[in-house]
Amino acid sequence: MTAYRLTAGGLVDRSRSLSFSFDGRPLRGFAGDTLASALIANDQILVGRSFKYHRPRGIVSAGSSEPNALVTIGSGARSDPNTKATVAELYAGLTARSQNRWPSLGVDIGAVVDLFSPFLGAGFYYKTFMRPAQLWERLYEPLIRRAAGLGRAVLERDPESYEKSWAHCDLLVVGGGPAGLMAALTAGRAGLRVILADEDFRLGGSLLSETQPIDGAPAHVFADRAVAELQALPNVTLLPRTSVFGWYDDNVFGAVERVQKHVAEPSAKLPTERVWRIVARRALLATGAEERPLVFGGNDRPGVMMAGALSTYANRYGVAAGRSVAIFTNGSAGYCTARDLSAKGIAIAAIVDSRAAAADAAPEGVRVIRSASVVDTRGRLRVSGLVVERSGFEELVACDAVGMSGGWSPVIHLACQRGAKPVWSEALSTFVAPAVGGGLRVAGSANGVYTLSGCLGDGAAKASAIASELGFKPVQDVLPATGEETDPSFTALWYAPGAKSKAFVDFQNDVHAKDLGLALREGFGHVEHAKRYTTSGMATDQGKLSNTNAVGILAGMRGVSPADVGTTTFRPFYTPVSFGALAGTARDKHAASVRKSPLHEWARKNGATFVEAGLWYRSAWFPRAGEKTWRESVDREVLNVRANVGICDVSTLGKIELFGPDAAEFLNRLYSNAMLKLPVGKARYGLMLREDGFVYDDGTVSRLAEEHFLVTTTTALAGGVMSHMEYCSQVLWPDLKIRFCSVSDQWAQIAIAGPKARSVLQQIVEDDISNAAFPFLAAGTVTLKGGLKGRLFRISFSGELAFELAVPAGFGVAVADQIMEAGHAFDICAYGVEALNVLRLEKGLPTHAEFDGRVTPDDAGLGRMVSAQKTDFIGKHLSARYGLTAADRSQLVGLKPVDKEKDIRAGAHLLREGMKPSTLNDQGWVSSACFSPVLGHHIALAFLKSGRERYGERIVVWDKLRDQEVMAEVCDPVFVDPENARMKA
Amino acid sequence: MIRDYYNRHALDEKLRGAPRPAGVNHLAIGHRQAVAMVLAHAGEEDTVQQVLSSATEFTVRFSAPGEWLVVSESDTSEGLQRRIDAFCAGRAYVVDQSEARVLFRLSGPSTHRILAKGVGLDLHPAAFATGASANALCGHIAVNLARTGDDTFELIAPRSFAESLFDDLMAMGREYDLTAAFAG
Amino acid sequence: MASLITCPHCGVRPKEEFSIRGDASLVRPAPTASDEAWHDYVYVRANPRGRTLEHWQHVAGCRRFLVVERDTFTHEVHSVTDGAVFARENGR
Amino acid sequence: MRYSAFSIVKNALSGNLNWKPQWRQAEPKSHYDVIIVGGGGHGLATAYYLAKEFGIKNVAVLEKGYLGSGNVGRNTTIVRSNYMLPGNEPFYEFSMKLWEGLERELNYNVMLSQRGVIMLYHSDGQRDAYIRRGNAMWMEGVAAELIERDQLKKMIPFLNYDHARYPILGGLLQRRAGTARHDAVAWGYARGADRHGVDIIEHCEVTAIRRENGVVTGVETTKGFIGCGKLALAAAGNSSRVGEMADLKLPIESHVLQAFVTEGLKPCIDHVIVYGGGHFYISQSDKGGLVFGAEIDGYSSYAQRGNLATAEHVMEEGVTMIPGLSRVRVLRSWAGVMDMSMDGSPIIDRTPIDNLYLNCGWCYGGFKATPASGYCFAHLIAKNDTHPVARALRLDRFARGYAVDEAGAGPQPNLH
Repeated sequence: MTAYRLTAGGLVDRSRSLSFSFDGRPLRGFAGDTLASALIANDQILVGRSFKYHRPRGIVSAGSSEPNALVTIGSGARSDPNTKATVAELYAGLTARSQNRWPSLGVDIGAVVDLFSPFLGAGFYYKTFMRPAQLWERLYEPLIRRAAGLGRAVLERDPESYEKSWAHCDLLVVGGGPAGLMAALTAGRAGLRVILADEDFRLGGSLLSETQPIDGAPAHVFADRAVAELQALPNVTLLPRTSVFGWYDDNVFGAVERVQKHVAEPSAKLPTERVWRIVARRALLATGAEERPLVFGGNDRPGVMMAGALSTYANRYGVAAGRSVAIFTNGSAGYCTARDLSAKGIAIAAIVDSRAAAADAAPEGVRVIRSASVVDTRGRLRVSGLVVERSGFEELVACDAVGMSGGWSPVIHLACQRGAKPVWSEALSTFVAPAVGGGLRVAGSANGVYTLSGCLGDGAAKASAIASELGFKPVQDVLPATGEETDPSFTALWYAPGAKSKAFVDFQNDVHAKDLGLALREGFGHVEHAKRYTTSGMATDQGKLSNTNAVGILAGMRGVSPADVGTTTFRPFYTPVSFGALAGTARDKHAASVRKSPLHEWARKNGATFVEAGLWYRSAWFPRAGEKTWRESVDREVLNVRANVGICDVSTLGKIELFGPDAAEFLNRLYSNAMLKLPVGKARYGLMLREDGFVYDDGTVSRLAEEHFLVTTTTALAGGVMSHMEYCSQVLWPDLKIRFCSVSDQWAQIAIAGPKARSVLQQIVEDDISNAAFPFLAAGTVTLKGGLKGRLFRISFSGELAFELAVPAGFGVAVADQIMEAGHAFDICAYGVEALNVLRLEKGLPTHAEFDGRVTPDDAGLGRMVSAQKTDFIGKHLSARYGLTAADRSQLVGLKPVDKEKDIRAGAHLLREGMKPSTLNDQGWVSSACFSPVLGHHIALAFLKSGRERYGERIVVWDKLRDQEVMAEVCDPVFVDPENARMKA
Repeated sequence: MIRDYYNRHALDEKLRGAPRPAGVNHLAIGHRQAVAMVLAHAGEEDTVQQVLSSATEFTVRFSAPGEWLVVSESDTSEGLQRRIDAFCAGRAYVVDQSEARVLFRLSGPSTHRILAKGVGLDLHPAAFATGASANALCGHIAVNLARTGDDTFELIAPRSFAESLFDDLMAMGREYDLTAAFAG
Repeated sequence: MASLITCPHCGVRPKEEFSIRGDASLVRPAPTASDEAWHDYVYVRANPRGRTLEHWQHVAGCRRFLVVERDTFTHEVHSVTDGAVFARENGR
Repeated sequence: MRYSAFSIVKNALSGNLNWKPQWRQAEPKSHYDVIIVGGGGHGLATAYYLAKEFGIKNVAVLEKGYLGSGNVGRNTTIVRSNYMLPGNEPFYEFSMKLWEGLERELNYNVMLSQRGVIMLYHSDGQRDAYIRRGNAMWMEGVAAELIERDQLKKMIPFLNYDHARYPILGGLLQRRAGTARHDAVAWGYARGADRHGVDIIEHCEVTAIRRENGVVTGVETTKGFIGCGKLALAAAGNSSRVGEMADLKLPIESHVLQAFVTEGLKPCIDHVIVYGGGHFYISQSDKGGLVFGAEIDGYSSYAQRGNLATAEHVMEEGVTMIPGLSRVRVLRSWAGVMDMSMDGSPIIDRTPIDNLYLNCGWCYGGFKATPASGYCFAHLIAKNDTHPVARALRLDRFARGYAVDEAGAGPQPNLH
């Protein structure tokens, strides 16, 4: 038995002792403990150091509002910094370390900062560290950064997995305390699809530390029975260890389930955490209420805790936080704790009550000091006494723990996450949830109902009303019987008068009452300004304990009601959620889906190196034995295509089939060039503009029959063009009689290019594909030897005699193999997108590197593709604007290095010879560049101001980023076969 | 003569090796089925829907207004196309998608929970009953989803995404020991 | 909305199934319309704080462009109509 | 009161009771030479420079909420001048230079931290585009560095070099870029403007713009009518609504952009890192929280809150770029309303209405632009002449065909 464990009682399993460690010290606790309860049992109330002043801090609460007890759990890549000990479930082998201290928790050098605290008030850093300027970044800022922060993130790869799941329900109940359990029971019995989520590992909420019986049995027994009944209902899903962190539009909730955070050896089959997206027709917040700390001098001394937490530790965990406990209260809750502890045999040193009179009963023999204030505390690493002031007299009350109770704040965060502000209730002396419409209701203590019977009844009533609303028939049931209760009350006390030392409002961020005074003095009295200036409420607990007190103190100082001060904005996340959980499985290689071409295996077999292209992996080049660099492979592939023949996988291009009597008219409006009279059996290069007149995409249009077309898009814009066409057909021209669908996945498409392309292809195609029978830009169906039907297009992206053969996807590999075999005698090679890029560059054909969204057809030398005859097409009208037609626009040109040994690289800018670099003197930029194996030197495409007038001019290719300047000659962008003789051969 | 060419399945690589016995929760991959997209002519949407839904030779999956995916496990793609043509009699365009789509059949008591990890639709039988079908997102991939029984669903996905979807489904099913094989 | 859209063809669907194109109240001018009309169509937006019409495409579903009538401040959805139906009803 | 280490010590010794408000709570006068609508970073900076640089001191800043309640207090604090287009780069570099002197200029430590902004590239095409951008920066005299993969690994070892879906090949680094403490920028300019006599009037919402004979003469507000010689709008997020009061329709849509902060951590990320495989950006605040964000939510919105799907996507990108973030917990998300313009670039210009001046369309880029925006807007208002670095940012650029489209995405605001 550990020092502070009570000999009996509590809901921990005393038969299961668990070993764990804290700062290397081996300790033991029980199954059912939190790390915090186990630490307290081991006399380890001191758990951390504060953020700014490095003051020693102890466990304050027994739940997710904990500001101080942040520890790092686990080690190496499995470290979880900033974990609240108060919610961390104890497991065998858990290792925890304290944070923000050096060299140790007991002796922290950083605490020297506390001595200078008069100089370090709110916002001090805005007023200094300005001189000398260079010292800010070299000295001051690193010092501030190092002193601040809490736990250490290791930034190593996380070995565990995460996932997400959707859930749909009629009613989501948030919180499994008395109101939540009753609501879930009521709704579950009525047949609603219910989800009950609670952040605790055990459902029951306050029932687990409640001493009052229900239906004659201990409250936790009632909770267990309720849970058992709910578990048996097929329409109810229970989600313990699940924090609902956000309320989003349309009554969608985000929740995170800690599936395996409490397990010593996690299963590989399960995620460590799972994010639920819960679509709820109705939701009920039964999130309880948070006890407020009191703001008094020295209130941050370890051992000073929430009174309710003391009760919870004693009743639920069988742990005494101290041997002699003093209570400082402004209401009946403090007395309740005194009775709880007293019943467990824990001595009560005194009850200090800020009120003059109260009907609350103190345990027998306990001294009550009324109309009193605590002005300071004694002790260093643990409280040893309270300095109590009453009527001008001070006395020291010796104790080793303090329970403070400052009243109650309903937990209404979720209800306020969508813009509605909390409403001040004078009667309850707190902010309550705003009315937010039918989707979300509030029940129990979260609704300001503080008695046990009230919570049970409110939960049942709210669920019953929701059931009726949704058309279910609620089962009328007698409410469980509770004992006699008095309504708990308190008298707001925002700031205990007479503080002799710092009275903290926000423990973690070290904001004390004087900081708020300073903020107000400097004009930061608005609640948002005060928060931002002092950082109150901005710590990892988001001010769960501190915010209401801060508002009350500001109100007091400003002489207004807390209603006039208002609150800061409640935002997700209610409690912090890991990146991992929110990212789920979409990480690393799974960050985006993968698309694979039907020819992927063919390319792999042929040794392809793959490159990411959007979602696709495309074959980039096909290295052969002896080739040491990618350039060697690419040069070989290019030369072979120009000399012999090559084949390339072009399946990733978007392919869309269109049908209908208006298909031609539709395409005519879609493309800038004319499409209406495209003959059947012919393909045409097409250019698509955006409505603002700039180039959107290019591709081919083939007319397969009078009312049947096939268009291709670039790989990158396959999805975009499809959407664009859908927009045009559905929204702009809904009366055109057309239908279309993507056939991108249906076809494997193979380009066969090179002077020997026809010879190779003719070996496998039944049909006559001679130049006469199948001329340049022919398109049609062919039959392969073997009977397979395919589509053949005589189009070229390389400038060579070329075909594109499409076959049903599953046959792609077989056909590609067949072509390779047939081409063997003709020295065929496979080529990838790198060679494709060189081939098109040598032909001066623009691609995405050129079409960057700011280029007009004329800029790219494609002015002839903008029809002057057509009355309308997308982009026509705005193409005519001055800025798009101005003579000084940058135009596509070719560049050749004057010194043929020099290389030109994409991204370089252009300068006139002898001109100084400046934005004004900038003449353009290089969009694409490569080594041309045919020409034996580098070539480039560039956009140059009035470029087409400047062929022959020498220009500086300026690449300051890589410290390179090359002299180049401006030339026509077509470097190879400008007459297109090869393509049409 | 087409038999001279090997028709490669998009998941050949993934499912290579000896088939393992199917578990309680199982993912069967359709090996050969004919799929066609049927696009009704303007104004003929209702008629086409009626004739398609009266057919028993194939199953019809809703894709979009006036657009359906038609699936047959017995027909060849040409056969299916002829059959639909016969039904629709010039009221619809039929586009062969047999090579463009991969069919995933998920069965077992945990299918609902497995799918909920990727699909935002409410899969409760009251909301998505047997026989219902729709295009939807599964993880990051758009699929056609159909409920074919209390505990069986079919997903039809674009061929190029098949490996990715397969990986996703297997990860979603890991908790429930999901097994996978080509359909028998 | 920002979480769910009720597609008239596919039912209630999460936001990520949609891609948002923008203002649906704009009408594409006639080819012969003035420069100003074209400028306004392509570049100018009413951008109300309150009810607005917006094109959402159900890309992962039926691929229809939907006209979503929505409040830009409360995110409440008032109606969802098929884009072609909307266009025809509004005489486009 | 001048701020210094000395002033801190002196005040501490007197119990910190003698500090004065950093700006006065002014009540509106009946008439000002210039009224600025919007008490955010841009409006306050405009007021400051009008008073300090251009000698116009009879100025009021009207703010409908609390000072700095708009985007200056809800961004990811990044400051940089790494733009590509000649219409943008000189402007943002002008801003960068003002940032570099801002602490002394304002006697207020806005905690400018020039820790370097690095934008990662993941493909050859993206590298080439960044090289183009880097060289465009150099053209303007702005230092940029191309960091290749090996060097990057040494510099930022925790990036996902081995398992990223889109391989991390390198990055474009601007060392002078970094972060600044956002709220302090608003407060510093407010204090500076106040010291030069500007009236800052909070909780004063403009409800109408009064015009006489087509000329703006003042504004109706929740605190009554206030007359003015010139009216300057700096209400990004709500530009369309304010513009509508003068029958101006703008090339703008309001969109919501989310940002996030994690729990406080000991220093671990020393740069601002931008993921090129998506649009994720992250840095660590001096308090230790990792501050990050990504794309806008996509629909037009005036609600300062975001949706979960986008938030999840942001996390996916984050973990993909830095796998070690997986166990770091995200503390809070918030959202700002962006003026998304039709080309992704801002507008600083006169309007067709006499005496009405416009500053809007800041998209994602407003915070870094704060000093230059204020300076150039003040220049325009004072001299009726566009500042040279803001010449490309005119309102009529769309009609003339001179969009400044850094992303090349065309006139669809949610794509910029």
